[in-house]
Amino acid sequence: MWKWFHRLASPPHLYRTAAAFAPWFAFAAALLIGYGLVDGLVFAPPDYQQGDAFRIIYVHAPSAWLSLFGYTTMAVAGAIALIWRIKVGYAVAAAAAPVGASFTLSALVTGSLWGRPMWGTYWAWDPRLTSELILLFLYFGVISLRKAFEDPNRGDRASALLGIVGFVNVPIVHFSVYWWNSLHQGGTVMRLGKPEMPGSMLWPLLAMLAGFMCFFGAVLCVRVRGEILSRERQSTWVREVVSA
Amino acid sequence: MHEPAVGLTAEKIHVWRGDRHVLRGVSFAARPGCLLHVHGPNGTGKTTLLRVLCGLLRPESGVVRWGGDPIETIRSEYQRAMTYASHEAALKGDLTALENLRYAVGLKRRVPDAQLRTTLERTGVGLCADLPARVLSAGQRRRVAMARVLAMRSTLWLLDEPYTNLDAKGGDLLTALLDEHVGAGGIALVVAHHALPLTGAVDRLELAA
Amino acid sequence: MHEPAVGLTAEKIHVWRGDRHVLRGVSFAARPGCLLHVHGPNGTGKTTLLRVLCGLLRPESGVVRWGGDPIETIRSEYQRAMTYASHEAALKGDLTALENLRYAVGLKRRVPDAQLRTTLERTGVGLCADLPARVLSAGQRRRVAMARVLAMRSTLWLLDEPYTNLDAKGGDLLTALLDEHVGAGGIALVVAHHALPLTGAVDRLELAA
Amino acid sequence: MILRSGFWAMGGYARFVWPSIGFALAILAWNVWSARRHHARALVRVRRAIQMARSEES
Amino acid sequence: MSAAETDVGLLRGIGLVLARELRLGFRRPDQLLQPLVFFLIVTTLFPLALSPLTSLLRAMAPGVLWVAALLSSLLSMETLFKADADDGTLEQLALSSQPLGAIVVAKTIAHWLVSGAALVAMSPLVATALSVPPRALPTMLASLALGTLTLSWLGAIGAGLTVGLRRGGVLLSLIVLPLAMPLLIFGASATDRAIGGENPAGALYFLAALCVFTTSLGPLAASAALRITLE
Amino acid sequence: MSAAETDVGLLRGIGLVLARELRLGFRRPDQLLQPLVFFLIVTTLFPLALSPLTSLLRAMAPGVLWVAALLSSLLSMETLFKADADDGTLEQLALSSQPLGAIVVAKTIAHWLVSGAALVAMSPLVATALSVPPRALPTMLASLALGTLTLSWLGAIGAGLTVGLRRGGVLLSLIVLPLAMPLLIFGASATDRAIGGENPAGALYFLAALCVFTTSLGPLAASAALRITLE
Ligand code: HEM
Ligand SMILES: Nc1ncnc2c1ncn2[C@@H]1O[C@H](COP(=O)(O)OP(=O)(O)OP(=O)(O)O)[C@@H](O)[C@H]1O
Ligand SMILES: Nc1ncnc2c1ncn2[C@@H]1O[C@H](COP(=O)(O)OP(=O)(O)OP(=O)(O)O)[C@@H](O)[C@H]1O
Ligand SMILES: [Mg+2]
Ligand SMILES: [Mg+2]
Repeated sequence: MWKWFHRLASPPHLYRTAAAFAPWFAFAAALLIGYGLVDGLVFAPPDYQQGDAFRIIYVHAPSAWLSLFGYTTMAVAGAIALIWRIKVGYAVAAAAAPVGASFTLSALVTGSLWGRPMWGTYWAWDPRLTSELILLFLYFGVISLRKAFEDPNRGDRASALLGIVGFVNVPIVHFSVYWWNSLHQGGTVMRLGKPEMPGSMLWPLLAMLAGFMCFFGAVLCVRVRGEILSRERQSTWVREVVSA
Repeated sequence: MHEPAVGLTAEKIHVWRGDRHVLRGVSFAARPGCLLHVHGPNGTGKTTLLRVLCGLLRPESGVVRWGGDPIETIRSEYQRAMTYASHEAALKGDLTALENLRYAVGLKRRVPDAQLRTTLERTGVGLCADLPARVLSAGQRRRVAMARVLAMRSTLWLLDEPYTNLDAKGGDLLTALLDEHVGAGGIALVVAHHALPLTGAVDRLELAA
Repeated sequence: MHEPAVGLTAEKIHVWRGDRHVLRGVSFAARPGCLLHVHGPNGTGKTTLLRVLCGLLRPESGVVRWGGDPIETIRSEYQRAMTYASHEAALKGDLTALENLRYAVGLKRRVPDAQLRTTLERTGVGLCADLPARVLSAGQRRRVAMARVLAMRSTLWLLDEPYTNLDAKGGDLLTALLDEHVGAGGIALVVAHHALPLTGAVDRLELAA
Repeated sequence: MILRSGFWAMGGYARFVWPSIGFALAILAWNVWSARRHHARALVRVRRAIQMARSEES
Repeated sequence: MSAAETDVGLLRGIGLVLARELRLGFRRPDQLLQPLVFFLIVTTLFPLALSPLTSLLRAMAPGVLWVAALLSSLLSMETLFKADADDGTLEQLALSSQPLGAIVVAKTIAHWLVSGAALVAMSPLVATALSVPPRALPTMLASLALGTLTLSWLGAIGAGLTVGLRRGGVLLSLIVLPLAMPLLIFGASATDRAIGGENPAGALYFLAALCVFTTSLGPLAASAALRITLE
Repeated sequence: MSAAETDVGLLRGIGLVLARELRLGFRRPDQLLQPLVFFLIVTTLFPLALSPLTSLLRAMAPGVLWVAALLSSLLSMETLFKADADDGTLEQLALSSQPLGAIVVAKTIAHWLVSGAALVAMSPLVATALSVPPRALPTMLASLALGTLTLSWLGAIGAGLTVGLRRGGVLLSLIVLPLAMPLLIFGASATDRAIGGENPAGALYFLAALCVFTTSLGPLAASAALRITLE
């Protein structure tokens, strides 16, 4: 296990692994998202309370999920890199940040569009909503801190540290609906035991969740490859790979 | 004065800093083709004198004249004719060496980038032209500052310890440039702690403690 | 290595800055009583090397050892034994020269103000002891920095162009101090562009372009 | 079935449903585009570095 | 070469300094966005700190918007001359043959372009989040545009006076904020009246007058201030 | 001399750095007052920008107080390491034989003493001007005291991360403000509840917990940040 971990941590190996995985992720993502969209938008019955507006869930929940998953990926990769001095960790963290930020934006926008018919307003200063907005700011902070350094090594380490410090916000986003009485509804899918949703609504949602995760994986693979290339541009293996 | 009023003259410059009477009636005349080597122990007012001469500091008493006129009265003409290089290299860290030159020299005369590149090559930092000044080494920054002085094509150079941080080759280059400038009828005031190995004549102005 | 592990050694230090491979496998050993004169043209990595040696910069590869141990592993011990003087004088403008010394040296060893004043007098800036560092001249700032190095009483001195801005007397003083330090079994690494006129033996480390 | 007008109307919520689907898909598309551009730029940087190294050698 | 051939005119000088400032700004695009982000963050802080009742929000919105604009403009103002003073390039600019006033004008305009103008462009979004009704947006935009330009000039004077002082930033706010008070009062009241459906023309005219006044005297005052502190 | 005789212990080291910071602060007493004056100005700007109805003012007061405290603390935070980094003394401090954490602790405490503590002491005056009833003052004082200390630690982390960057100040706020938002929410709500006569204990406990948390982890994180940026 430890050996495998170390092998993966070598840049050329991760570079090749990412290349091998990317098309599979992309393929799975296309299938799952395609199925989820069609089944969710066309075949699933309208919600008895929300009518057809509930269909926004098929993009909102996966986006919101990825916003948290992306941040977690970034923080964990950064922590691994900082603690064990594993350089590819920084590459993964740098690759995850913009992707996660984009899904945070997507969660905010789709959520607001959903909020208007449900709560009568696009925006409210509700704990879940606010903490999600803070998450976006944190992403921005991490990204611009990395860019603010001339020396990429220092930028990597500084933004990894900030990512770790900012991680406190992730549980806040997730649990805010339980800790405070919130406009936003609590977990429906991830509840242990029986989900309260009928299968006809649930299956496309699960497909979308899985599809978005695969999509994240595919994009991350491509970005990690790019990060590794430009970080290792002085090394001989990159030169061989590129000039070949 | 019965001599023709050309070049830079200073008459009885007095400057106090805090409670110290730093410059106590400094006078000199520097005519075209003259290099004035300003020297003296640390803290005797060489930098202070140069700042007075370039008009950044107003002396308590005394006049600085350029071509016979007090410099305050002909400020823009004087500033066109003069270039000052201070203790620090005065470069913008976020701009490249070339851009630094472009925006500094460009305010004095129109100059194409190609010419600035040539000047940078001449002072030995042609390869650093497109690096941000922030990452340059101390000596490279000095060389860029030297290129700026050159590119200004001013008559009067006021240089505060220009040999600082330069390697042996850089020092020789600077000496050659000073020789050339003075030989072509320019005026240079140079602060330095060691003797200047110029081929031409060197006047010396000693500031005593 | 079969020799006893004392002093400062560097093994195959590699450093990249931007796209430049600045230090390409620098190695040396400096034993007690040794002065290492680091020289080479501008921009060849002398300052970079000194920052690696004092632990402010992590090299891409290579180790710096103090008494045989890598310096990261014995950081606080190493920092107690070492003093670094950078290109700039590193003084707080709002504090007086004496206060600057007090707060810098005081973190390494307990030292009464009277002793610091004596050190300042020794480096020729006793009269500036109570002036804020902001108003000091370039050479006076250097001399205060020199006093700081002296007052630290460290075994290892890392000095980056310490002769900068010093007048002739100041240069001689510095040479004498270096001689004394090395003579008493200290180690000094000195970056300078000219030959060092020391009486003792001087090792040379040349960084090539 | 898709062609029935009720589908596009989304039960009166078309104004909210379609923009959010559209925005989410746009984010997906942006991610694909920017990841590919990121990779292409990295390649350019590597090529430039190789060139610089060659010119330094010669 | 003849003097005429190579002489640099006033306009060309201003253009050159403007180009320099913009290039410095765009060299770090993320930093260009920072006054904006600051503006956004400060405006989100308020609803957070208050119980977010829409009616209360709407009543506060003009105040919040204007105070945020003021602070954000002020923060970025601090670096107007300070960065140049620290690295010695300000001295070089002052010794160039261009008049100091021209340099001040160029730097201030560049500052407004990269901070004030961007802020104005962003403000409708923020205003909507603070539940300002759409009909008040044109007035708010006009008042903010005039106000931020005036602020840039005031800030230039303050920055000129405080450059070279340690912690000049906070001192700068002490100097500029009192000067900016009338601006704030009239700007907020114009927006407020527009929200309430009243006629905001009076306040807008006053803002315009202030803007013209500072634009004409600002360069003079700022370059005088700079000359004093440079010495 | 023997090592024992001259060695400098941890506490003595912290004390020395603390003395240095305070001396630097008091060398310019006018600048010492600046965060305070900034706090005063921001809190007076609001009533100016709004129609000063007492009821509205009272509803806004906790928010205004807290936002002003946050911004004022943040602004002065910027210079925490920057001034030392610019003149090279931070490097010297880092190379002294004291652990970097100790130096960070000393600097942060000094910062809190000259900005946070002074601000807390001043707040009753401002609160009264914003027509906060006297019965809410103890809660407000307690919450501000806890809050400003927490802020100082958060600020130290942010300042450590951004030291040496151009325009680090705005980046600093981008980093610190999101982290400070929970603080703001709970601080304002504690004050708000106290004004409304409700029990603020819950929010105060939360603030106290945050304060303990940041005080214990802050030095670590801030010195790690500093070590990264110093390189
Ligand atoms: C701007 C507004 C909104 C934001 C920022 C937002 C944010 C989020 C976030 C961050 C999550 C993921 C939570 C987690 O995984 O722990 C989430 C999930 C969810 N949101 Fe929203 N939301 C918004 C509006 C809405 C609205 C209006 C609705 C419906 C009335 C809604 C329904 C849901 C549902 C059903 C989930 C999935 C819950 C689960 O099973 O975990 N959201 N939202
Ligand atoms: N406010 C003040 N109070 C007392 N003395 C001051 C004050 N300001 C400046 N000085 C003194 O004035 C002198 C300024 O000298 P200046 O910088 O011109 O010296 P210099 O000849 O350039 O020295 P160097 O060779 O070291 O560069 C210094 O001796 C300094 O100590
Ligand atoms: N980001 C970067 N990109 C390219 N080159 C860089 C970068 N950062 C530093 N350099 C180069 O690295 C070298 C740093 O050298 P250093 O400052 O150690 O030189 P030095 O030997 O001390 O020179 P000097 O005698 O001038 O003080 C310089 O040549 C500089 O141009
Ligand atoms: Mg001098
Ligand atoms: Mg050097």
